[in-house]
Amino acid sequence: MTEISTDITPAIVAEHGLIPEEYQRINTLLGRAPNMVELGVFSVMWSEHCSYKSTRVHLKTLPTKAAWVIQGPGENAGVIDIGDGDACIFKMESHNHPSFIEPYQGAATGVGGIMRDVFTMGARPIAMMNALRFGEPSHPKTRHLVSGVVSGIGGYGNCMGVPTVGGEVNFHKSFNGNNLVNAMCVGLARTDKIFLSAAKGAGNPVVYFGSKTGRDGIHGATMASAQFDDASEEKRPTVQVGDPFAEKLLLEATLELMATDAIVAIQDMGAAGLTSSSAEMADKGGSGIELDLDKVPQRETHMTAYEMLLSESQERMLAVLKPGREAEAEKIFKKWELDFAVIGVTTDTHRFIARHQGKVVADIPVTALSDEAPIYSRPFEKRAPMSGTPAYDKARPVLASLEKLMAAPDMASRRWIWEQYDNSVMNDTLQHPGGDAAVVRVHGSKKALAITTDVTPRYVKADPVTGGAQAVAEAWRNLTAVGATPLAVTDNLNFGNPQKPEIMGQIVGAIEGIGAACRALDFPVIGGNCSLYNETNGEGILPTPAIGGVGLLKDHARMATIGFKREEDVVILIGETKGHLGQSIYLREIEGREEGACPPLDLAAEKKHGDFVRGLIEAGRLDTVHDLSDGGLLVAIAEMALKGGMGASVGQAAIADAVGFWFGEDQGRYLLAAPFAEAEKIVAEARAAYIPVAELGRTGGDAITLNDKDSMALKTLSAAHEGWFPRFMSGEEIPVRN
Amino acid sequence: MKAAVIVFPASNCDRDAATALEAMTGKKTAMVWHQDNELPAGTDLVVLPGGFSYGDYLRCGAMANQSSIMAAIKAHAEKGGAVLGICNGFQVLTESGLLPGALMRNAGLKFICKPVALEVTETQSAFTRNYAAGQAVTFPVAHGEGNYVADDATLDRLEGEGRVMFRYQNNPNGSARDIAGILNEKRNVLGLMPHPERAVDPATGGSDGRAMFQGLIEALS
Amino acid sequence: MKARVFITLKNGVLDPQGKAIGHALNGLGFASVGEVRQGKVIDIDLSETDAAKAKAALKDMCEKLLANTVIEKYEIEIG
Amino acid sequence: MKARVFITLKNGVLDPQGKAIGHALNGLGFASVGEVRQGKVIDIDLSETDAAKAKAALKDMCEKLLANTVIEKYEIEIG
Ligand SMILES: Nc1ncnc2c1ncn2[C@@H]1O[C@H](COP(=O)(O)OP(=O)(O)O)[C@@H](O)[C@H]1O
Ligand SMILES: [Mg+2]
Repeated sequence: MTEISTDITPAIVAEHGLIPEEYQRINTLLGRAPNMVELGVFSVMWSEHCSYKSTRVHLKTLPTKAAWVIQGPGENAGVIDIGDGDACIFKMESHNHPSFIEPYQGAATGVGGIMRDVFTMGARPIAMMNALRFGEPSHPKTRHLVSGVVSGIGGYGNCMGVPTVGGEVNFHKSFNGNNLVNAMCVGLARTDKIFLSAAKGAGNPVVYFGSKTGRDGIHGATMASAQFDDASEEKRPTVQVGDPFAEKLLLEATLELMATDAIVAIQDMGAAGLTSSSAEMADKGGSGIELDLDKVPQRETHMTAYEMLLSESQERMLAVLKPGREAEAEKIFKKWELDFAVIGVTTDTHRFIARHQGKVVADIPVTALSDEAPIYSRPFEKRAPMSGTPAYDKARPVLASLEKLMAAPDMASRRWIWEQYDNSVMNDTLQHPGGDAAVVRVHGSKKALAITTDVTPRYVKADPVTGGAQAVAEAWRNLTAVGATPLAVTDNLNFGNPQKPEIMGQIVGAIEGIGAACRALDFPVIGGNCSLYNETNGEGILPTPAIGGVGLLKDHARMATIGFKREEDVVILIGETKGHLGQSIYLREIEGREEGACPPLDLAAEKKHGDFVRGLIEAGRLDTVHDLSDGGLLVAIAEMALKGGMGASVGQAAIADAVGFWFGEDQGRYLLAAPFAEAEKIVAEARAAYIPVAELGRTGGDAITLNDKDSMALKTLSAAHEGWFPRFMSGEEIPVRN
Repeated sequence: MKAAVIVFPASNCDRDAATALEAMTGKKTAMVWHQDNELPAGTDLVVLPGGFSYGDYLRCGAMANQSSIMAAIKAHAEKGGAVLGICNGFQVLTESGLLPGALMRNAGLKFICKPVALEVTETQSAFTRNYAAGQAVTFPVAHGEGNYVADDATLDRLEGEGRVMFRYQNNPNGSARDIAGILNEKRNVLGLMPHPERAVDPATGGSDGRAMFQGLIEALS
Repeated sequence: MKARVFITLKNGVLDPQGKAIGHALNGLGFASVGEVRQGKVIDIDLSETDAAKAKAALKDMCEKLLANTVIEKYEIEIG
Repeated sequence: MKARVFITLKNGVLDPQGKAIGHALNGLGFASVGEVRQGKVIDIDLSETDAAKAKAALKDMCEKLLANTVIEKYEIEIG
C-alpha cells in the first residue's frame, strides 16, 4: 500500500491544510509520524469545519440553556421541548463553496445534509428554510447561480416531500465570488424518542446504511498529490451529486429502524464522512471503534482506505446497534432497497482503528482527533463601529421612492423562488412564504411552529456587535409578529478569513452581540455552524451571521398574518420612530450610498414591545401584524396592503423629515391593524405601559395615500414588487444599481 | 367507503391523502405497499398519491407502473372500482395506460407550487357529482411535469365523451386544451395534477376538495 | 457488451426543453442554430454476449420501461 | 446540417437516475443488465454548411451552455 509507506513531505502536509506546528502535534500525539491515511484523517478532523478551531473559544460564551432546551449545541441538531411529549429538532448549515462550484448539486446536497442531521436524531423533517446571498444582479454569474441554487433546493426538498416554507435572499457585490447557501431543517420527534451519537459500550456492531461510497468530494488538493496516480483518471475527486430518492428511502428506513429499540447511537455521514461520524461517535461514547473498510459498500473499484475514510458521498448513515440486532435492521434496509453492512465494532481501547485488506491503515487515539484538536485564540481587532448620519435629500418625493424600493433586488417579491418549492406538502403549512415567519402546524394538534431566518449583513459590517444582536432581535420579532413565543435559535456564521484580525474582530463582535440579544430575549442558541474563509481575491464577504429562529403557537387559531383584512381598520405603529437612515435600504437604493451607523438596538424595549404585541395575538384580539425591518414604515405598509389586496390612508401631522419617518429603519417596531373599538383599547393599553404608540390611519381603498394628499395605486406597487424577479431571471433586465 | 392509498418508494403525499380521507370518512385508510400483490378485501377506492415515486427518475411514474401492486389496481379498475390518481398518481395512470396521453415537463420548465383556479367541467362521475357544472374551485398544484399531451384524436374524444373533468382557468403548465384532470372511458378512474387532498382544510389549502371526497363517499358507500 | 439506447420525442410532440435550448443558443449568438430537440441516452452494460439476443432484450426493455411509446421513440445501438 | 451532441456524466460522478434504471431493469427480470448511465442527447439543426466551422461552434455551445463541465462531458457527432 503506497499510501501507508509514502514519505510525508512538508508539501503534502500543507496540501492537507495543516500548518507545521499542527503536524508536529500529530507526531507527538501518535508518538510517531502518521501515515498518509492517518494524515488524511487528522486533516479533516482538525479542519476548521469539523474542529471549530478559530471560533470555539468564542462560541462557548453563547447562552445555550433554558427550561425547554433538551439538547443544546454538541449533537447533530438542537432539541427543544414543545409540550405534550413533543420535541422540535432543528439546525441550519451552509453549503456555500459547493454551491458556487456547482449551484444545483451544491444546494441540493446542502438540503440533503441538513435533513440528515435532523432525522438522525429521530425527527421527521416538517419544514425547510433557506438563507441565500448572491452577488450583484448585474454580475454575469449571478443569474446562473440563483437559478441553479433555487432549482437545486427545490429539486431535493420537493422530492423529499418536506415543505420549503421560507428563507431570505440578498444581493450584494461582496458575494460576487462567494455566494452563501444556508439551509435549515426543522423536524418533530417525541421527547422520549431522541437519538444521540454517543457510541457507548464495547462489542457493539457498527453498521453502515444508505448509498454506496464513491470518490465524491474528497479534498481536491490532497487528491492531486502524486501518490495516487496508479489508476489516475478514475481517481479524480468529484463533485457530490445528490440523490433525493435515496434520501427519502433513507429517511423512512431510518425512522422505521428507530421505532425498534435496536439503536445505541446513530449519526449521519456529513462532512468528512466515515471518519468524522465514527470518530465523533466513539469520542462522545467514551469508547473506541474499529472499522473494516473492506466491508464498506463501494460504488467504484480500487478505492483506497484514504478515499473511503474521506469520501463525502451523500445519503449515508452510521449506527451502533445493540449486539444481535443486525438481522432485524438489515431486513428494514432490504425492504427499502438500501445498502446495509456491518463494518465494524465498538471497543474499550479508546482508539480509532481502520483496517483495509488485512492491514491496519490507521490507529489513532480517539481524543487526538477531538479534545486534542488545536484550538486557537486568534488575534482580533475590533474596529470602531461606523458612525454618523449621512446627508440625504429630504425633499425627495416619498411615493416615487417607495415604488423604486418595492422593486429593488433586496426588496422585490421572492415569489419567483418560492413557487418553485413545494411549500404545502404535508398539509400543515399555515403560513406560506411571504409573511413574517413561516408557520407549520404540529400534525394533528392545535399547536404550530413558527420559523424564520434573519440577518442584515450591512448592519453587521457597520457594527458587528449591534449587527449580531439585531439579527437575533429581528428573528425574535418575526416569530412574535405571527403570535409565536420565540424558543430557540440555530446560527450559521458566514465570515471571511479568521486569520485576518479584522475579520476575526467581526466574528468575535457578532458572537458577542448574538449572545447579548439571546440572553436578553431568553432565546438560547441550541446549535449552529460556522463557514469561514468566504473570500475572493482577498476580499471578504459582508459578515453574515444568519440566525434561524423557532417559536411556538399554542393555538394556531390565534395567529396573526401581515395582510390587511377589513376596511376601516385602524393602522397602529408600536415602537419609537426616530428616522434612522444610516445603513438603510433607502440610503443604498435611492441615494446610492452604504454609509453611516446601523440603527441602535434597545433590547429591553424590543422585549417589551414584542411581549405586548404577542399578548394581544394570544388573547385573540389581534390578527394583523407586521414587524418593521428593511425599508422601514412605508415599505411595511405597502407589503400589508399588497398581501391583503387593500390599500390604506396613512399619515401624521407635522412630520419634520418625511424621508426619515417613512423609510428609517429604527428597531423594535411593529405595525398592527385592528377594528376601531379594539384599536382604541390597544392604543390606551400601550400608552399605559409606556410603549410608544401612534395611530397612522385607516385601511381601505386600492391605493396607499399619504396625509390625504399623494397616493399611489396598489396596481402600480404590485407591478413593481412582483415584476423585478421574473424580469431579472428571464434576462429581460439586468439592473445596475445607481 | 373503504379506501386504500398506495405507497411507492418516494411517494410523499401518501400521508396527506390518508389524512384527508380519514377526516372525511372517519375511518382508517389502508396503506398498501407497492410490492403487495393484492388490495385489502372490500376496497372501494384506490388512491395513487402524489410524490416522486422512484425519484421521478427516467420518467415520472414509469417505474412505479412496474410495481407488483399495479396488476391488482388494473383488475380493480376493470371491475369498475374507483381509482383516483393525484399528481404523481396521474402520471402513473397514464404510464399504465389506464388513462390516455402523457404528462410532460411544464412548458415553463420549472416546478410550480401555488393555488390554481380550476373549472369543474363535468359532473358525471363519482368524483365530481357534488360539484356544479362549471363551478370554479381552487386546488393547489405542485409539480414539474404536469403538461398534459395527447394526439388530437384523443383530445377530441376526451372532450366529446365528457371526460375532461377539470380545466385550468390560467394554464400554468402548457397542458393541451387547459386540461387538469381526465376520466377513463368507464368513468371510474380519475387522474388530475392539482391536489384535492390539500384542499380539505380552510387553515391550509381551502376546502374546495371536500366535495370530491364527499361525492366518492356517497357514491361508493 | 455495451449498448446505447436513444429515447427521443416523436415528431410532432412539442419539446419545450429543446425549444428553450434553441432559444438560449440563439441568444448566445449562435445564429446558425435552427430547431433543437432534446432526448435521453441510456448506456447499458450487458453481460449477454450474443448480439441478437442482446438486441431483442434491449427492444423489450424499451417497450416495457425505457420509452413511453405514446410520445417517445427509441433507437438501439450495440457496440 | 444536422448535429447530435451527447452529454453524459463524467466517470465517477454519481448517476442516481442510471442507478435507479438499472435497478428497475433487474427487477423486471433483465438479469444481464449491469451498470446503467443516463445522459442527454441534443439534436441540433444548423444552417452552417462547413463541417469544421459547425464543429467549432458546437464545441463552443457545449462549453457555454449545453454541458455542465463541472460534472458532465460531451461528444459531438455531425451527420
Ligand atoms: N456557531 C455555532 N453556534 C453554536 N453552536 C455551534 C456553532 N457552530 C457549530 N455549533 C455546534 O457544534 C456542533 C458541531 O457542528 P457541526 O460540525 O456543524 O455538526 P455536524 O457534524 O452535525 O455537521 C453542533 O452541535 C453545532 O450545533
Ligand atoms: Mg451531523
